[in-house]
Amino acid sequence: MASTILTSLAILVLAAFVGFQVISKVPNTLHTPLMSGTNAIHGIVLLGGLVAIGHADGFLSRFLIVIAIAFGTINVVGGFLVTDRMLSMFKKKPEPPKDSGDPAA
Amino acid sequence: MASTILTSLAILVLAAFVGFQVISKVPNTLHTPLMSGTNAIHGIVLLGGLVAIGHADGFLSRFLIVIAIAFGTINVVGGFLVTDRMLSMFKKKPEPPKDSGDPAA
Amino acid sequence: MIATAFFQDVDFITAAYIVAFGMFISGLAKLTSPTTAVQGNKIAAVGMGIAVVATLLNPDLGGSDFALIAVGLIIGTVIGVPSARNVKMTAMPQMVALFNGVGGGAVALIAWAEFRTAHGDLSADLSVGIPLVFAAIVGSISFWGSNVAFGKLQGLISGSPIKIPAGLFVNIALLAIAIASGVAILLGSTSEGLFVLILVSAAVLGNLAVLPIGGADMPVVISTLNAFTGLSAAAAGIALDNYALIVAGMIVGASGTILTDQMAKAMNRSIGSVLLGGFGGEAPAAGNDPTRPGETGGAVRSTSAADVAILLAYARLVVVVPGYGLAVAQAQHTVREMAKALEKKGIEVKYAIHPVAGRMPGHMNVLLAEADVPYDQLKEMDDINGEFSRTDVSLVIGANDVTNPDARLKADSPIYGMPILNVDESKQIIVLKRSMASGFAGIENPLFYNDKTQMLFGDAKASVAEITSELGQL
Amino acid sequence: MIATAFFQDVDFITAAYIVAFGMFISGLAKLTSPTTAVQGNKIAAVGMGIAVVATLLNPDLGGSDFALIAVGLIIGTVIGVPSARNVKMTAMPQMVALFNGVGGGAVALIAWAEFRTAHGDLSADLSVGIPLVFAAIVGSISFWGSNVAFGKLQGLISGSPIKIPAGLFVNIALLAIAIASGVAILLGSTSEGLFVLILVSAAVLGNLAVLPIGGADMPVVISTLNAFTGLSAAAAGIALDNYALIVAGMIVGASGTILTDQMAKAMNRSIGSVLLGGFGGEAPAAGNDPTRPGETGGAVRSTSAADVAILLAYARLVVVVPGYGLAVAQAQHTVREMAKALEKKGIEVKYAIHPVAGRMPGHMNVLLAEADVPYDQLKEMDDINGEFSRTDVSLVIGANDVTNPDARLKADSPIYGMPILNVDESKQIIVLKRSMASGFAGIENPLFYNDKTQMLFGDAKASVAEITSELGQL
Ligand SMILES: NC(=O)c1ccc[n+]([C@@H]2O[C@H](COP(=O)([O-])OP(=O)(O)OC[C@H]3O[C@@H](n4cnc5c(N)ncnc54)[C@H](OP(=O)(O)O)[C@@H]3O)[C@@H](O)[C@H]2O)c1
Ligand SMILES: NC(=O)c1ccc[n+]([C@@H]2O[C@H](COP(=O)([O-])OP(=O)(O)OC[C@H]3O[C@@H](n4cnc5c(N)ncnc54)[C@H](OP(=O)(O)O)[C@@H]3O)[C@@H](O)[C@H]2O)c1
Repeated sequence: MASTILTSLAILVLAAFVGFQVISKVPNTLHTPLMSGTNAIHGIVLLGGLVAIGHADGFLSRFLIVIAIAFGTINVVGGFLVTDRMLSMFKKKPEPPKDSGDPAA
Repeated sequence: MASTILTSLAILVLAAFVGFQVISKVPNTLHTPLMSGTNAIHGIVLLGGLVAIGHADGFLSRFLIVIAIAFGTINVVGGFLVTDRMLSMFKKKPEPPKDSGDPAA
Repeated sequence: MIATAFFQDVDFITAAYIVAFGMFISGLAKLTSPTTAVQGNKIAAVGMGIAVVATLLNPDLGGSDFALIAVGLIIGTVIGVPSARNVKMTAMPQMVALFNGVGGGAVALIAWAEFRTAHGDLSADLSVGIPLVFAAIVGSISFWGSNVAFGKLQGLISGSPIKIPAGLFVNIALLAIAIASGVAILLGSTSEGLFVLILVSAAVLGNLAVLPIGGADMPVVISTLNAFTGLSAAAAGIALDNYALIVAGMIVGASGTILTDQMAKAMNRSIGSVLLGGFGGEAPAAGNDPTRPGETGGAVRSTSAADVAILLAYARLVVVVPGYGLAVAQAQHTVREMAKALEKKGIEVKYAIHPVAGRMPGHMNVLLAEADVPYDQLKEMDDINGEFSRTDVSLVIGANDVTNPDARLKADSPIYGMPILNVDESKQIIVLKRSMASGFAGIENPLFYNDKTQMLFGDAKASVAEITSELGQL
Repeated sequence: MIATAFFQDVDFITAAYIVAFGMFISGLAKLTSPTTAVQGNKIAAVGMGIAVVATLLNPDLGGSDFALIAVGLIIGTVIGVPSARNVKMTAMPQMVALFNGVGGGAVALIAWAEFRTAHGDLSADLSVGIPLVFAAIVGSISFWGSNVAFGKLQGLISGSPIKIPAGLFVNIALLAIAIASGVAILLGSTSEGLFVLILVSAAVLGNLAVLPIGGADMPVVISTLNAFTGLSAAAAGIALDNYALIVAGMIVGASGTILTDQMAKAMNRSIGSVLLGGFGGEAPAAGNDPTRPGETGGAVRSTSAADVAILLAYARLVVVVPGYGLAVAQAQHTVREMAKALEKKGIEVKYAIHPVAGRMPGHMNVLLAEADVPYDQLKEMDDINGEFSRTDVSLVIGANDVTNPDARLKADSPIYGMPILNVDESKQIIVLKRSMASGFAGIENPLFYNDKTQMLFGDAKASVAEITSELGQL
């Protein structure tokens, strides 16, 4: 079986291909929401804090990690919420009956 | 660290996403070459034979694996060659001077 | 010594695998666009070379292993290279079927050998056992199914659907037997007979599943089995803990599924309806009397090469509609000559390419490209359909089903709903074929009885050559 | 007990991670299409929830750890939720910058804490050490760079480029210091001061790199830093051997790179030219005297709402060209009212959406969608540009740079080469703005001096409301 680092690299390379391919041609209007959405996803760093605190010792280390967790949480919840707000602007409302139907000029 | 099977699953899932995304919208004319190309790639089973023979024992096992290697080799070399031949038909030749240039009807 | 150890290190081999599958992925991505496809195939092939060489560095391999490996590689090369080199363009689909089949067969054989290496005890580690059983079943289905597909396309087996009584029930029973044997082995049985039973029942299933499917649907079947082989390779990769196998196999499994779906859609079929057996097949020709009045009531008008030449000479826009018959007659070069003669006279010539004209997707493109037809004269169906109404003469050369207006008009026609080339909208229609025989779908074509249509009977190549020579004399 | 052990099993957690990143990927794929984007974001969010819960099952975590985790989660939620909820639509870009920054900061802090946990010995296992140093450098750059971007967009720092003397040289030196300190640690130094030096030099680098870039380019900068944070998260994932971090981080790193490239292209910039500092910035307005003759020699014609209303009432096709000023004036609902009044009269109304009108991509779409403008009336630049020549009246509402013909005509203009809306081709042009002040690029707009152009000075919302009421009286 391959060592941890090689396994990690294999996963890293595959994830890179997924990332490159998933964004093919995006309409301009979705650039900002998409940036915001990917931004929320890297809030996954929160997990790093949750893992790191399990084997940290000393006040300073724990203090740093608590801040990291707070930062990560802001990144995650803020990111997803903001993205949702942006996107809700794009939602197609139930088409109102078109007004242009009675030409009278 | 995660166990072998979970690592394999992680890799499997990522590879599936890559596979799904890489074929987005392919022109009809490339369907057959693409089928042939992916066909060549699963010739990777050849590697299975190369690995398996290292720990096989007994005549029958070795015999089966030699056939598997031969099969895998046919899959690989035949697959890539046939694909190349198909695709060479599509290659844009250096545009010949267009004949339609002198209307004389 | 240290260097050897380094190269034989598992990590080094894994690193090579990562490079290899990276090349597979970029190669595949390039294969999806006409301009980069050739390069993509080469990149994938180099990746394969890297993966093979890296595997050979495996320190587990002893001297006698290398001898056996050499035997396998040589046999494979000696068989594979010449068949790939010499196969005719029109026989490509069955060649792919064959190559796909041996891939599945290799997986099944490896699964069997691994079962023997484990002395039949697959219950100890289910994370190895389950993938092995899966690989055995799917590999065996793919091997036999592909062989039947090959036989059908090659004409060794009748292309028409061969109905199996209670087919669906038998197939389900066979699958159940294979799975039950697998479960028994995973629960602790070490019987080799049981393992062989898995392979055999899957083999029969592979045969019976493909036999009832008509030849016309074979490309879809081959693509499905291609995805199957990929999945079985991925399963073998899990069992052998080999990343290259897992990634390459799974990519083919996933992309093959998407591709199958797209192919089926291009032929106006769904994967489901194909696999449950479809129309297709070389049903008996509907009629062979050239002058028999068609269902539409009109009579067939026959014409001569000289008349066709005159008609063409006074046209501004001529659209050539190639079909399977052009491929059979190998008339592509002759057609190109005729087009050149027309263009000399200032007449515009275009080619209307239906996605499933011929017997494989891209069949017409391949043929016409071989004859150096300029790429920009080849028009896809959606682009040309709007132009037929301003077309002076449509020259239908060996095409039939792809021009059949019943697909648009007659709701009970077997091809109803298939998008077709709207040849019937053009001002004049000339059809080149040998008789009134039907095409692949085995149905009548009212186009031939259209008032605007004239038939030029004879082999396509001969007829086109005659037209060209008549054109020269005008 | 057994159940607990099962859920706390590394394999169970990894399985949850696989599910989670699968949801990230499908969520992201859906985010690329307008119809599925909302759903995609939700799927990704659920995936995140699964990943977090699974991580909390880690048996290494003790009681006091949970207390600290709770503190962090609560602080983060209390800060994050209200800011996301209350931020104004027009302030979204800087909000994203802020959220991105804290992500990078978290990575840098975690790297520091891990360094301390290892008692500074990163040389023992380079496969952990190298990613940690990488995470520290890139995370710190991203944190500080994002904060500067936030400051610029929020107006806390001047939006115009702040030139650093010998900037490129200083930046390279800072990067060299960070890398050299990292190498020293990887070679065996356990000095915490050295690690802090990495963080500090990267921090200064992050500040200095973004300060010289103009506010107009900030979206591209934020997107770049977004990709950076993703990469640093992936590096942290390698160090912590956490698949969820590796996959999610790397996907953002890769997709963020592609996205940055696409954004830069939409604004007619290259990533390189942006990062090396660009034009942009709120340069002083070119002129403020409404009647001063322009460079083109023509004089400015001013008009009244009543006259505009009459002009509009006799038009057949009116194209509204919204810009940043419409957003500032919050005139979207008022514009919609006016359009309804026009449509009542049988006049066709379309909206010409330039990709970089406003201050963020999609800014205009967001605003107009909020006012319920029918989706099919919003026309992208390429679709509408052909229609200006048959447009009777173009109503330019608070737009400036995106209509500037110099981009097409004047090779030495700072915006030369940027694709613009060809408003100057329409028969009549009405421009609504408050003065003759320039727009974002700080340059004159010859459109205002065009013979066909009339200016309606005043706040966009007030002017439009006036026009609408005049329309009602016709
Ligand atoms: N493209 C694919 O991927 C694919 C794969 C499988 C099946 N199919 C099916 O194949 C059909 C393709 O349609 P198509 O219009 O191309 O072909 P078609 O409907 O099969 O008709 C071909 C016609 O060519 C004529 N022909 C045969 N040999 C000839 C020769 N030497 N010279 C002149 N004419 C000759 C035949 O009539 P005579 O005998 O009277 O000469 C026949 O009617 C469709 O039904 C499609 O669904 C397509
Ligand atoms: N979309 C993006 O992603 C993005 C991001 C950053 C930068 N940019 C840049 O921003 C610019 C966008 O072009 P644009 O045409 O939309 O805007 P602009 O060129 O910035 O011009 C906006 C105009 O609106 C007027 N205005 C301001 N407040 C107003 C109010 N209350 N009522 C009426 N008019 C008002 C201003 O003139 P007065 O002061 O005379 O009223 C100003 O000239 C481009 O240069 C683009 O590159 C775009």
